[in-house]
Amino acid sequence: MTEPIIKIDAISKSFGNFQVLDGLSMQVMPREKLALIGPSGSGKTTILRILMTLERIDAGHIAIEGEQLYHMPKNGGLVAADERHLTKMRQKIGMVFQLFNLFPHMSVIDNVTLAPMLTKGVARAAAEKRAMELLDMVGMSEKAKAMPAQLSGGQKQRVAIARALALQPKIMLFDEVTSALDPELVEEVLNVLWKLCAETDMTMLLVTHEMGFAHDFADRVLFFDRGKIVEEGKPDEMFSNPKQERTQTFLRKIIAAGHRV
Amino acid sequence: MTEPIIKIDAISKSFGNFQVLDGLSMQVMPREKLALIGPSGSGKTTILRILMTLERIDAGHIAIEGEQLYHMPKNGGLVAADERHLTKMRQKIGMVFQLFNLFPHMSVIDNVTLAPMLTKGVARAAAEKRAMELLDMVGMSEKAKAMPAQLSGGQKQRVAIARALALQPKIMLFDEVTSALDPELVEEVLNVLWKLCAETDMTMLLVTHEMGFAHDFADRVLFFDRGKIVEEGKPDEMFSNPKQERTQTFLRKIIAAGHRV
Amino acid sequence: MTDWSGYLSLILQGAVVTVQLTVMGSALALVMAFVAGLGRLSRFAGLRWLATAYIEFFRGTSIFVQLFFAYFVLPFAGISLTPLQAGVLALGLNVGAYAAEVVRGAILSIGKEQYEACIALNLSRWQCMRRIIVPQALLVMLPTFGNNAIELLKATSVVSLISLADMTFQANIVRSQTGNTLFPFATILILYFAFAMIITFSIRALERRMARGLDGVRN
Amino acid sequence: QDNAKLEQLKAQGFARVAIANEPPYTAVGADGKVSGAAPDVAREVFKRLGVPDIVASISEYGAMIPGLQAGRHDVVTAGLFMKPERCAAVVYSEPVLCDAEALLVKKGNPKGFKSYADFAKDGATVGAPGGGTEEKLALDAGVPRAQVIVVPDGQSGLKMVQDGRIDAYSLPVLSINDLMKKAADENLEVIAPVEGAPVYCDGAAFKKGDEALRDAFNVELAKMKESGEFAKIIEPYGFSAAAAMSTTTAKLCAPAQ
Amino acid sequence: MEWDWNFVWQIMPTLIEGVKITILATLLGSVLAAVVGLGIALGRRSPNRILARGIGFVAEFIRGTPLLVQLYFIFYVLPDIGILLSPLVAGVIGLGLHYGTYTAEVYRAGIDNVPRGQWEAAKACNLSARQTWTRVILPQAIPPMIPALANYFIAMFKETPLLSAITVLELMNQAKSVANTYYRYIEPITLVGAFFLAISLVAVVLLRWLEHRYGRVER
Ligand SMILES: Nc1ncnc2c1ncn2[C@@H]1O[C@H](COP(=O)(O)OP(=O)(O)OP(=O)(O)O)[C@@H](O)[C@H]1O
Ligand SMILES: Nc1ncnc2c1ncn2[C@@H]1O[C@H](COP(=O)(O)OP(=O)(O)OP(=O)(O)O)[C@@H](O)[C@H]1O
Ligand SMILES: [Mg+2]
Ligand SMILES: [Mg+2]
Repeated sequence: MTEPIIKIDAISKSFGNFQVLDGLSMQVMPREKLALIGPSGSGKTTILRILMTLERIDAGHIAIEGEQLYHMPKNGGLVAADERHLTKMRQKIGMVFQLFNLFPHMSVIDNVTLAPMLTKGVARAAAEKRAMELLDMVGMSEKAKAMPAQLSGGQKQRVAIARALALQPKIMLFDEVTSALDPELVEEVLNVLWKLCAETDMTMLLVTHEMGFAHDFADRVLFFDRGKIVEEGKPDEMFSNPKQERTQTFLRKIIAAGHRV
Repeated sequence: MTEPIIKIDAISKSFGNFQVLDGLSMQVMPREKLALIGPSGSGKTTILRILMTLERIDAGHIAIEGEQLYHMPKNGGLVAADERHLTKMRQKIGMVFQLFNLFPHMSVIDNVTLAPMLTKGVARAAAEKRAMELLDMVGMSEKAKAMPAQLSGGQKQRVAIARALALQPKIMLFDEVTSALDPELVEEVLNVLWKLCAETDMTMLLVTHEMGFAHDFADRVLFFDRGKIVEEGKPDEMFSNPKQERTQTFLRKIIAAGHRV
Repeated sequence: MTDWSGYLSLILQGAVVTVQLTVMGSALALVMAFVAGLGRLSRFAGLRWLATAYIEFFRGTSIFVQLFFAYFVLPFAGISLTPLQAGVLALGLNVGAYAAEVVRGAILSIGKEQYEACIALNLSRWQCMRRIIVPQALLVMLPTFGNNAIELLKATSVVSLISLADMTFQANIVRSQTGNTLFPFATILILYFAFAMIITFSIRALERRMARGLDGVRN
Repeated sequence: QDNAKLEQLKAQGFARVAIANEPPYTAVGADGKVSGAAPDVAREVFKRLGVPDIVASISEYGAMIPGLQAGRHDVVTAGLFMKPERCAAVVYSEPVLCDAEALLVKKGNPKGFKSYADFAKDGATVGAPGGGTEEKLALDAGVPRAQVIVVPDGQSGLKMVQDGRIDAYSLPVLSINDLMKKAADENLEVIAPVEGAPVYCDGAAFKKGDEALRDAFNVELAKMKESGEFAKIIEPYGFSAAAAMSTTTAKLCAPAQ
Repeated sequence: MEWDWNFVWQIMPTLIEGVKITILATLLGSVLAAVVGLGIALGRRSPNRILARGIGFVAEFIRGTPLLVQLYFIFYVLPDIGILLSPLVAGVIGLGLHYGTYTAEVYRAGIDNVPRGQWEAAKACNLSARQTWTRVILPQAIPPMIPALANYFIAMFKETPLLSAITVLELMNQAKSVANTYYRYIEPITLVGAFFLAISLVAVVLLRWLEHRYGRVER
């Protein structure tokens, strides 16, 4: 049996005295495409941020490919990870932010080529070639020379996706990456992700509130509420036949409103 | 016959030598709920920004309730409006931004009460009462004391909606105001907007890429592409039986993907 | 009749000294500003300490004392600097300490989300600083750097203490030798202003160049 | 004791002297050339000692003694009047330039000042250079601190008298005369000498340890005084050679009365 | 010379008088500079072109020329047109105007760095220009600028000795005068150094606290 690539073990996280996560455990298998859904404020973004090491955890353990993320072995025991260890671990992970976080002082193409050139030593020409391919996939090659401030919301989001993909990390975290996109583009982004999955062996975690997208994209769906996993399962099962009361209420309204799930 | 509340007459707008709008004309009737849809980068946000007087137009005229927005009468002719005129006209218009633009140095409740207290002279107690009602409607009353940086994406968006509604302008502009919300909340926001429409005589313009939302919400839908109105009509007609080729392509993928429109 | 052209050339000789001091002092100050400003933000407590000590010492004691020290006390320690060297050293270190705080403030003003984007792209701390944070912070620093350079320009007038004949000094000589206040003071006023305008316009031009394309972010 | 310092000066061909920016002690021509009573005397003495030239740098009073000690210049010839404490910090030659005190007042001396003590009486104000002899003399004469205004330079003092900000401005006689000459203001008047104020003299000041050089300087200075050449140099500037020759460094450096 | 504690106690009252004047001049000057700076920064953004240009030119001129010369002008030249100011008033005006042109640049940088979205949100909330400034822009612009502003207040404090040029009896002037009265330099000058360093350090600690308290706005 294959080992899980991400193993989250009883982690907790509070902001001040607001407890967001309380003893959460979950596992993700290599090449799995996992969708996290759940109401606003339930802690979905927080989980991705923790995996990206943007927040520290208060308790618990996380292992990536069997290696501890927030801890490292020292003198036989486990101690808190230092910056060096985190940097090493981060090589395996990439993230697309809900609010894009593009570098405002660089053109679109420079945003995409920067990281491959700096962290992987890819030559400029090769990096630009690859960047143009990615921009083309998301329909943004025309705006390669534009600055982020000159882009519309959806255009920014597509650049952010291309930027993260350029690094080809093993694990990719997407935070509501289709929020600014119209259905036509959602479709296209979905195709891009599928293509990448086929080409590489990326594992993907995706936070979304578009049930249709979650359904089409994911191998498995986790439904969150108040920092706890309420239910999980294959998209078809989950959406057509939710078991938990909370999931039913969440999905009922959507179905009632005629949304396809 | 009633006069249109917004009358856009042959306006043009370029950024540098990129022409976004070219001779666009359209009208909105009082109390109408209009949805603007179209592919990313087609100029939807730009139109709202122009109505909110955040961008200047290069040519054309806009009248709000029969009064010129970007021009004012002087010595018998029409001249470019000065800041004073714009400030006066802005009283009729409110906007919710795609990226929220909350005031980061103020708590949630202060964000919502600021404008009514300053621009309408509402007393603090009254403003806070109303703000709490609105926050309650969008499910944010618990976070009234929180700062924007402590909110999740969807929470920010709901505060932004409450802030704009607190002013009760005649015309309300929404830019992808449900992008960070899960379907459950979209539903709720829709209810809030309907309630407001029933209570007041607000006119609403809404940019969205959620066809379902557009369908449920709007009296009329405009389909944009490259800064031009390609097609317009009642939602039922438009979504079930689009006439233009471009609209058909846009909607076909969505329908093919099984989305309800 | 007083020979004004002769006295004018005296003041112009002083102006050359003033310009030399300003240019070289600014260069040193710029280096110190980044070294100490980044030092204060370092992860290493030792570096932070050193940078803080440098900044607080040079901000806390006056330029007069520092100049005096560089020129009259260092010779006792066997380091004999020429007046120009001593002047550049004292001015550069002094203004560098102020500018270091500007560097620090500007870097802290860059939003958290930019650091997060760096982490998500796995850039090292150094790469993030150099490619993402500093280029954006530079724009915040520039106007204040312009201020600092102008302050340095004007602070050069204290170097008369170590017998460097700068512009103000020459003007004072002309003033007491001729008994005329208006001529020398008006002359140096115009010269100082002209130099300051050169600094201001270069900084503005730089700012405009760097702000290109950022117009949607900045106002 | 051989005179190593002098040999060194001879070898390099010039001596570095510090001078002040105060006419007529120092004069700077429009061409930047330094003259004036003090440098002229020093130049002549050094020529006789076999050092062909002097290089003068204009310096602030506060920086002269530290500069001497740090070896930045070899001698100070600047109207740095001898005072017991200064004599302890440097070694002085025999007296060179002597001067009495004067007051600059409005035409007709409306308040009738004669001595520093007069300012104590009816709340009048007197201006003087900060840290100068005049300030100390006024304070010693019982003038309250608040009525002794520290003025940065001669031109400023003159202007303050003109504007009525102070009732009188005090400087050595020759300095005031020079100011008056340049200002050419008919509404002002000079009162000199101030009653009860002593006469002060300066000398060439050397670094401690350079006594041999100072002694050699004194020998040549004495010869010039005797031959009348000394008077020929300083009297055109308005200084009195007789005053310098009537007193000695030993007397002027003696601790206060 | 020996350090003489009796002498120290003897001159202390005089020096304390000087410290009082120095602190008074700095405080009044800082307040004036803070206000003048804001006035200039806002004035330069005025939609009235002529006003904006005029304020800009005057500010650049004051900023580009030495404080000393300006003090001379206020104190010695203004009487010619009938304005006779007391030394302290002239000094505070000089400091306030001069440093106001610096703080104006700091304000400008801070204002420029408030994201455009904030201006737009203010418009969408229909705030007036004045309300936008006082409630939205300045509260975000000023806190990050506190370190840079603090720099200037400390610098101003250390430049107060220049006021001796217009006969203000501040600390340095008092010290020189007692030094001369008693022919003892070590004690007064050392005490002045100690006073300056101590007051700057207290100010620095205070301002650090301020910066910590108000310095950052999370976006
Ligand atoms: N820095 C912070 N300080 C305090 N509370 C915070 C902070 N960041 C997040 N929170 C709180 O933690 C909770 C979870 O936030 P998170 O961003 O993970 O939600 P989410 O599931 O991504 O929601 P959404 O779908 O609205 O984006 C929210 O209630 C939020 O208010
Ligand atoms: N400041 C600017 N400078 C240059 N081009 C701009 C600027 N702002 C917008 N544009 C361009 O104008 C076009 C229309 O932008 P707009 O934001 O109106 O699109 P939109 O329809 O709202 O798209 P989306 O659905 O992606 O938000 C885009 O192609 C964009 O690149
Ligand atoms: Mg989120
Ligand atoms: Mg948009």
